[in-house]
Amino acid sequence: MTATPPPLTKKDFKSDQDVRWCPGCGDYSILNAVQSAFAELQRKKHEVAIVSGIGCSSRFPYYMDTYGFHTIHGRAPAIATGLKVANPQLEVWVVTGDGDALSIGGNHFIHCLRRNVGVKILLFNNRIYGLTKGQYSPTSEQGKVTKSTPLGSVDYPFRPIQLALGAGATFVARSVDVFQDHLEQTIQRAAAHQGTAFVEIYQNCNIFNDGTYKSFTDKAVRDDRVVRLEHGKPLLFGSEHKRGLRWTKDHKVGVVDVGAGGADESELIVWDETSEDPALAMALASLSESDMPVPIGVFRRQDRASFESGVHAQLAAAKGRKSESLDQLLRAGETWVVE
Amino acid sequence: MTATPPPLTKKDFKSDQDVRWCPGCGDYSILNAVQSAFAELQRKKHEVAIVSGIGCSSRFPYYMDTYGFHTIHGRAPAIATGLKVANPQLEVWVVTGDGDALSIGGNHFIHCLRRNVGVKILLFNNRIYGLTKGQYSPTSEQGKVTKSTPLGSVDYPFRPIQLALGAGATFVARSVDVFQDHLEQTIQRAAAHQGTAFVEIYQNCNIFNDGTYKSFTDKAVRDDRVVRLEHGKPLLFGSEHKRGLRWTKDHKVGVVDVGAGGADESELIVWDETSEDPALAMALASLSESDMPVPIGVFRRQDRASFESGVHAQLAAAKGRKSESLDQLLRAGETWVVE
Amino acid sequence: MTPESAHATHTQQRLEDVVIRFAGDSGDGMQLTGDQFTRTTAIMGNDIATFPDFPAEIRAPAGTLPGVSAFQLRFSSHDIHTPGSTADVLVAMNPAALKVHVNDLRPGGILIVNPTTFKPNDLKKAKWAANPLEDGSLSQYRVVPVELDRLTKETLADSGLDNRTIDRCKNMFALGMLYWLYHREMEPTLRYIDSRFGIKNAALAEANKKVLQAGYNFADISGLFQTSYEVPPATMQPGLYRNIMGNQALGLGLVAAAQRAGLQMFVGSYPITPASDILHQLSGYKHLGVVTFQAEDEIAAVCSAIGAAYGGKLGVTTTSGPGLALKSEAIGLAVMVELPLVVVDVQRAGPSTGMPTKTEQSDLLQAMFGRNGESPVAVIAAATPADAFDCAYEAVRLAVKYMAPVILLSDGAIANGSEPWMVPAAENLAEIPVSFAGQGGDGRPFQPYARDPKTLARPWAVPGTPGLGHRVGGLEKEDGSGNISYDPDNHEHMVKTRAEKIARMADDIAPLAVEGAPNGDVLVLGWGCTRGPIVGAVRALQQKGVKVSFATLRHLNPFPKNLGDVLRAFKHVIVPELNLGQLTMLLRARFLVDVQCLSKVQGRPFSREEIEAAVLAAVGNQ
Amino acid sequence: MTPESAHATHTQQRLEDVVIRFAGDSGDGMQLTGDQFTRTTAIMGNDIATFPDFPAEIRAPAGTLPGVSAFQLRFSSHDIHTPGSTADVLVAMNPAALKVHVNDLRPGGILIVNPTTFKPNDLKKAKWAANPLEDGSLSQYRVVPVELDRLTKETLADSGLDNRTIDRCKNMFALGMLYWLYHREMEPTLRYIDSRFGIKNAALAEANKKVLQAGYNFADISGLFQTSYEVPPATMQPGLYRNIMGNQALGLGLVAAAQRAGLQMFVGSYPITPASDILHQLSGYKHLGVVTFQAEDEIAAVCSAIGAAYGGKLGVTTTSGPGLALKSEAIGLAVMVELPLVVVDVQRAGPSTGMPTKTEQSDLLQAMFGRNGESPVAVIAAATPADAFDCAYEAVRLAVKYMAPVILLSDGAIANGSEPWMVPAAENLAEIPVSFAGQGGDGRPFQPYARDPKTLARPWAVPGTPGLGHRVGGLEKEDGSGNISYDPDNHEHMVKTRAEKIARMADDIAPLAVEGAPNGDVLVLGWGCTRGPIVGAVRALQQKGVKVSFATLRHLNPFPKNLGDVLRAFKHVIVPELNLGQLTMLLRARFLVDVQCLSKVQGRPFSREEIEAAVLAAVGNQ
Ligand SMILES: Cc1ncc(C[n+]2csc(CCOP(=O)(O)OP(=O)(O)O)c2C)c(N)n1
Ligand SMILES: Cc1ncc(C[n+]2csc(CCOP(=O)(O)OP(=O)(O)O)c2C)c(N)n1
Ligand code: SF4
Ligand code: SF4
Ligand SMILES: [Mg+2]
Ligand SMILES: [Mg+2]
Repeated sequence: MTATPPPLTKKDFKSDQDVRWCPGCGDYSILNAVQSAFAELQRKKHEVAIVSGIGCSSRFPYYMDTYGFHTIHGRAPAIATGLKVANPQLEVWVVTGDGDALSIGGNHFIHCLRRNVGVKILLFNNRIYGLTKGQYSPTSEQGKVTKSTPLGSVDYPFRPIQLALGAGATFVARSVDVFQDHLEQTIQRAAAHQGTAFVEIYQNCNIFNDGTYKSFTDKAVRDDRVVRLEHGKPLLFGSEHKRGLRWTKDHKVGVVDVGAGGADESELIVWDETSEDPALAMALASLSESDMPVPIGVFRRQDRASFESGVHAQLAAAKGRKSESLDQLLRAGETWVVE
Repeated sequence: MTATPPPLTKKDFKSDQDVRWCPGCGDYSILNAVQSAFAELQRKKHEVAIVSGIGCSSRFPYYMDTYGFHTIHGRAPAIATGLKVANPQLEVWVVTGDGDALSIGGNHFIHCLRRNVGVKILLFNNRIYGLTKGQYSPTSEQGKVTKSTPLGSVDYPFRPIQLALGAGATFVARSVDVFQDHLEQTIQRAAAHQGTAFVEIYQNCNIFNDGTYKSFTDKAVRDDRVVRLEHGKPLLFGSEHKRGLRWTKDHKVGVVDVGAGGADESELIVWDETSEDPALAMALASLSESDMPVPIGVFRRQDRASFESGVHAQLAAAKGRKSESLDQLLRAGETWVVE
Repeated sequence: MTPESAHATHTQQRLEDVVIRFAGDSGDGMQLTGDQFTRTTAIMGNDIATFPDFPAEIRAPAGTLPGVSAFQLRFSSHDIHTPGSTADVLVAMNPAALKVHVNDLRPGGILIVNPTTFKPNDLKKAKWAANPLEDGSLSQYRVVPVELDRLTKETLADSGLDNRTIDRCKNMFALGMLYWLYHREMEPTLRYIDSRFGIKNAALAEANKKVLQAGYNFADISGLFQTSYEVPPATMQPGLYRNIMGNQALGLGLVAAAQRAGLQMFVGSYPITPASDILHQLSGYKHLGVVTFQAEDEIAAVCSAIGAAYGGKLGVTTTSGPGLALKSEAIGLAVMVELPLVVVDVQRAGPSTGMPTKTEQSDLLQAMFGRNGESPVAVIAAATPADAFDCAYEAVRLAVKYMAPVILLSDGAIANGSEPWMVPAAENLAEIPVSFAGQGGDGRPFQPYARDPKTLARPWAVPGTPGLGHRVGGLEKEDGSGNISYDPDNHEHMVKTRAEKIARMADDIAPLAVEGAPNGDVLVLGWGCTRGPIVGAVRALQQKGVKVSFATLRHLNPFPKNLGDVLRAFKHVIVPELNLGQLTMLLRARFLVDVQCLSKVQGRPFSREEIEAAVLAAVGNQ
Repeated sequence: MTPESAHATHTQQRLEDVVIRFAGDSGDGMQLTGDQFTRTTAIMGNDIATFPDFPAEIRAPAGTLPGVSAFQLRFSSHDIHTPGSTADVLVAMNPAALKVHVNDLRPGGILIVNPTTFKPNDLKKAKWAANPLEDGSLSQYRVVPVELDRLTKETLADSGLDNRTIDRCKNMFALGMLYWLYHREMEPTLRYIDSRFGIKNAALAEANKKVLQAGYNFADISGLFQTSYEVPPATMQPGLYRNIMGNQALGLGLVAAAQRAGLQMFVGSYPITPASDILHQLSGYKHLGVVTFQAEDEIAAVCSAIGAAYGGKLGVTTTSGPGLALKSEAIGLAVMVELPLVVVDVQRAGPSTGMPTKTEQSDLLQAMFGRNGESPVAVIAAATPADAFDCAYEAVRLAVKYMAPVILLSDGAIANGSEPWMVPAAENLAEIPVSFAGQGGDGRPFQPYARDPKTLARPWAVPGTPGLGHRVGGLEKEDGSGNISYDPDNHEHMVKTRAEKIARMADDIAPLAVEGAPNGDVLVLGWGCTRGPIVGAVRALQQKGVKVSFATLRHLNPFPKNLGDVLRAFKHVIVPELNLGQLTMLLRARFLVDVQCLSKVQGRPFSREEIEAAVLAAVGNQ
């Protein structure tokens, strides 16, 4: 008789490697949240593989006591796709950065989302190239002064949520390194999704892009500046839930005061993360970061068969229809015998 | 005294090379529309460069009597970016296919759109790999049986307009090979745009994917199945303009009968291609192709400084601020003299 | 129906060896025609070699030179090794086909042309200044004008088919004529027609069969040919045979190896000429558990295969030269993480896009060195269509045994060429033992870079196995533990270990076999598709008493252990290559032997004659 | 303030040659400290060579071994060529720095340590089993314990600065001590401090200056050193000098060449260690018209440069090994369309991600062969930091003159190393004539592949020019017209023409110069960063009477014309390489000379001693 093993704790997911991020880096909080979420979910360590590209963020697998593959720059989604299709029962996570996923790895990223491969992608968006010591990234705001843009960047940035929606992603969410509980929950939600689950995580790089999210994540302003998307609930925010999002007359998303003197809660948009039409999610992903509340939570969730399930269903069906030995295969077609 | 040269005609844009597409290929109509549009616009031949990747569609530059660069698979937007930034006064067009732009070239495509480089991208979308003789492409519908998917493809397709919107494109349009006038006009509209102009062109490959758009482009059904997006006009369609698109109660796009017994024209959505919020364009790009009318025309247009204009403005400003001879440059910093 | 004719007023002649070329418009069905002749002839027991010559990828307008498609086949009563260089018979369906191919018809050869296609406009499209049927320029050939279109139309006058369909049957008329001319059996093609059109379109099947028969009869009755020819079967090793193309054999070799290794196969690929057909073929093996993944690009293709290999599957990726270039960086990752990976490169004429439908052997050095850092991989080259089976099998064997990437080189000529293949019995195929690392659990951390002392292979530890959790990656790692290491000595040790692992395969491969005397004046050392013409040339010269031998290198990295000794045993070593001397360079550098390259870079294989000439020049005997 | 001391109770000694190494935590400012010593010393007229040794890219936790950052510099009264292998002085800011670097301190060398950092926890982090200051394990060195943190704190007690800021000034204390020890002038560093912090943070500037001075005084007064050293200036060629790093020199060389060619420069690049700094530097030259484009990846980077080259600009792309792998396919396109392109590869230790901050020379074969098809490019390698200027200039000259891609190899050691550079006057730089094709208009179609009979270059016809409309691309093309061609003979002609074009550059480059006798027992042939240690080793051996000469290959493809003769004039040829023998292979294959590789693959340069040993072994004299 074997005793049931004791439940796993967060600590069980820590590897024996020294964590080597700069002190104060947001990556620590994310690591912590992932370890907590995995413990909460009681994931078996050997059933998890974490695949990353290259970047500070991509060092992540070394610190998890699971299977890990620290691959090459930008290619984690492609490698993870092969791994997941090969082993559908394995839980495959991708950890990547804004440069890794959206600059060099943009193509694999959008194709992974399009195919709905059952991997979970955590994008640590610090709006900078950390590992190569501070060049601007495709998510850096226009005008950013960095080592490679001494007069400011000219590029317009991507908004990762927009791009994911445009690629047809079935699970799109956002959280923030310093919102530990929200982050942990969002990771759990991602874990529960069948197809590709994409989570953008706003992450502070205190060395090369310190405080980039401060204007809405600071404790003092957070409540007023962040709106949480919660399925089935009205889009309320503000310190005392005194503000909300409502449709304007010309069918855009607008902010209103709620309660005495303002709108009634019933007038607010009730969040539906399962809407097939991605338009509202797109509208929320497009809100101005400086003038409007910043949405976090699940922007979109669609139940759709994962890529690997489709692949394996075809194999199973084909096997059901036809069986052929190796000899039969080799001798197929027109043959003749020389005696 | 030199006489003004006679105006250019369509024929002037034809090169001396034999056109080598299959008889009946939709690419012929597109070539024709581009040549007409260039004649209409009186483009100077030497001021136009056409850059393509690899594919049937990408043979396009050979047939135009302009500058042409038939590059490598998927890289046309990247090469065109270098060319346009190097020579902002040159008119740079990119011709590409659904495989070229969206499969191997997906990353350069989305980054070109993001940066808003002043090139015009014509994507010949035949939902198939033509040149390599018929494999499915990232725009092929799920379940497509092709050489590489004998039991049907498992992938969900991209919708190029969605992807372009997600990448932050400033000009997004769609036309159809067999709608010659509309196509020619759309090309002219693209030519007039400052930043990246993206035109998806539905193109029939009569060899490997014949009739893929028939269900809504056939003369008999066209009027009922296609809705034209015209700036400032209500979204009417149908043979006698008897149907239209209207906001539903839950803020989605719905079809209504218009006129006697139906809705009034004034209730319809009035098309605004300049809306900053991409949500409605996204909604239209997401309509079911089988149940809803298929939108063509300009989905989105934003006036925003092009990438190359930003780059050259920085150069000009820097030159204004500092002038340095080569000798000064070489001797910069701490120097000493050995005698 | 037998090939015997009721109206036999002609003479019959026995031949040993015949080369036929069908040439026509892309739409004329020349590949199918050639294929049918090939299958029939294979079944009749001749040895065969074929060489299809497609037009460039884009369809050219009908009747133009770039639109010409051709299929050459050679069949014989003895062992043959090349599809031949000059043809005995040329079927030219139009003036363009004639223009492109007539120079390859031997003087006195039979030239079947359709005179109704020689209208002024047709001639212009084919860039003939004057009508060659009229200006005497074909006088050195036996011109046989046959109005294929008219005759086909008459045959099908009552068929009720439309004109276009009727016209597309005319290739069957030509095929029927050749069947008569070379005493071929009709059954295999009749069967094929039935199986292809029979059920779906009985009328079409009937029409094709009728036209085939009509062609046969016409050749018999018309009296256009004074002689018909018999080519008796070759004496081949006893066994079960099928005719096979190189791409097909390669695909089968991979499947066979995967099955014998007990591994599921995962193929990550992106279509590219001339490799696409391997993907197509393998995508039809779902019932055998083969997963094919058409990736978004070559990088994703190889990366997905690496991911699958990490997951314990047989990771395979197939491509051509430009695709291999794109895979460079990721192959380096596979080298570093020491996972098995089979990379197939079906070479085509380069550089850059080059001439996609033409063949070349110019990716060898890319395969060897096209990665950053010291990044050794094994390299194997298939020499003939059937050999691609064995080479694919060998590639898998080495990859899984040594936990290393193997690049398998084929080329356009092998890929689309065909030859009879003696089908092996599955049980006779070499075993490919694979053992995954067992469950951990002794409490000690798993050592992902602990090595097999003989092969230096590291354990294959599949995610999902309890207790084996570990991390791999592209950074240099400490031997044994696999932890990241910047230690200078460890790095040097690892660089040398990765090189040594590949080098040790030399103990595990057959020594190079020399055909002919083990020493002498000249060794012709071939690799890849040069084998065929070398065999022909060397055997012919040997019969003339020239002291020449030949050998074919299958393993290009590592080399067989005896290679240096073999080279040094000859006064001259000639290496024919469809490049500027890539293997030659490797040999010279390694052995300091004055190996000479016979270079040809024209997008097509060597002819036997070119090799003979080079050997004779070397022995000063030209 | 002069380096003379008022309290001089110590003795003074003259030295010819000193090696100092600063080592500490990433946060300890060792690079800045080393840099200041370097600048001061350069200005004082010594010859210098430096070697910074960064930690791996990720910041390690403070006090751990992977977090150690070091800077070595050697300065001398004579011509020197390497930063030296063993140090005369080691400043180790903490136990981890000591652990990593102490073995490189020569016996009897001065070891400055901060004893307050040797607490049990510090020792544990640095993996010291026992306190080395106490267990006698440092007895072979002259250990000088200095409580840097306490002394710095005392110096700044009244500064009002916070503790963290104060602590970060302690490197200045160490620097001040070394300035006293080696009679360095303080002014340059004082000036630097003012210019760096002066305006923004006067308090900080004051603090740094004060601590520097305090360190100087402490060394003087404390009596810890019995002797101070004078290292008189070297006699260098007269001229204007600056100290320059390899990356910097390379960037300047590109700019200078672009200006002299009258071309605007377009740099398409994607950041990667150790090449990123070139992009950073060039992005600061907007006032000079330099366009820098940070692309989405390496493929886009090279493609954008090709697009710019097509548009008549100087297209440049900069990267390291993994990036070069990704650029392979596109470089092949540049070969095919025959456009000028400069590809810079600052090599690092591979394969795959390898050891990004460590140096290696293992991309040579990738540069030569890492493309599909026969795809020749010119390859040039910089040998020292200052030489990178000349090589970059040369790369541009060849690219535009021959309309061809040129790959310029540097490496991590050159990139971040520095040396005094005699600044050339712009007017003395070689002319780089560029002529674009003139307007068309004679009615005849423009011939984009008409060639210059001497260089075989095709015309550079810039879009926007009336009458020159033409199409180029990656498919094989007819010489002259540039139309697509599948003609076999044309293909062979073009393959050979592209090769010949590169080969002809050999007529245009300097013959290889041998330093020492033109024949003898041993030639040490270097390339890239092996030059420095070779010069030192060979000169030393020559003085001892060994018949050894050396030469440095700048042009790796094509080789200088006299190379074969040079090699054959020596009994032994040794090629030291930081790889497994890449140049060696090329030389053996080309010249059939038994060239031997002295291989080292440890992520760091050769020492002079290693080369000396190899030469002595070769002459049987070890
Ligand atoms: C092929 C290749 N190109 C470039 C690099 C250099 N590189 C490593 S990480 C990185 C960007 C990292 O940025 P991001 O993905 O945002 O990760 P972060 O460090 O910010 O977490 C770059 C450019 C590389 N390792 N490989
Ligand atoms: C690097 C590389 N990979 C693959 C190919 C083969 N290839 C050429 S075109 C093409 C796809 C063409 O599809 P699309 O872009 O849709 O163009 P179409 O032919 O349909 O117009 C492929 C896979 C190639 N030429 N180069
Ligand atoms: S550089 Fe930035 S992102 Fe990287 S570890 Fe340091 S703080 Fe984190
Ligand atoms: S294959 Fe299709 S896309 Fe290509 S030329 Fe033919 S019809 Fe057009
Ligand atoms: Mg980042
Ligand atoms: Mg297509």
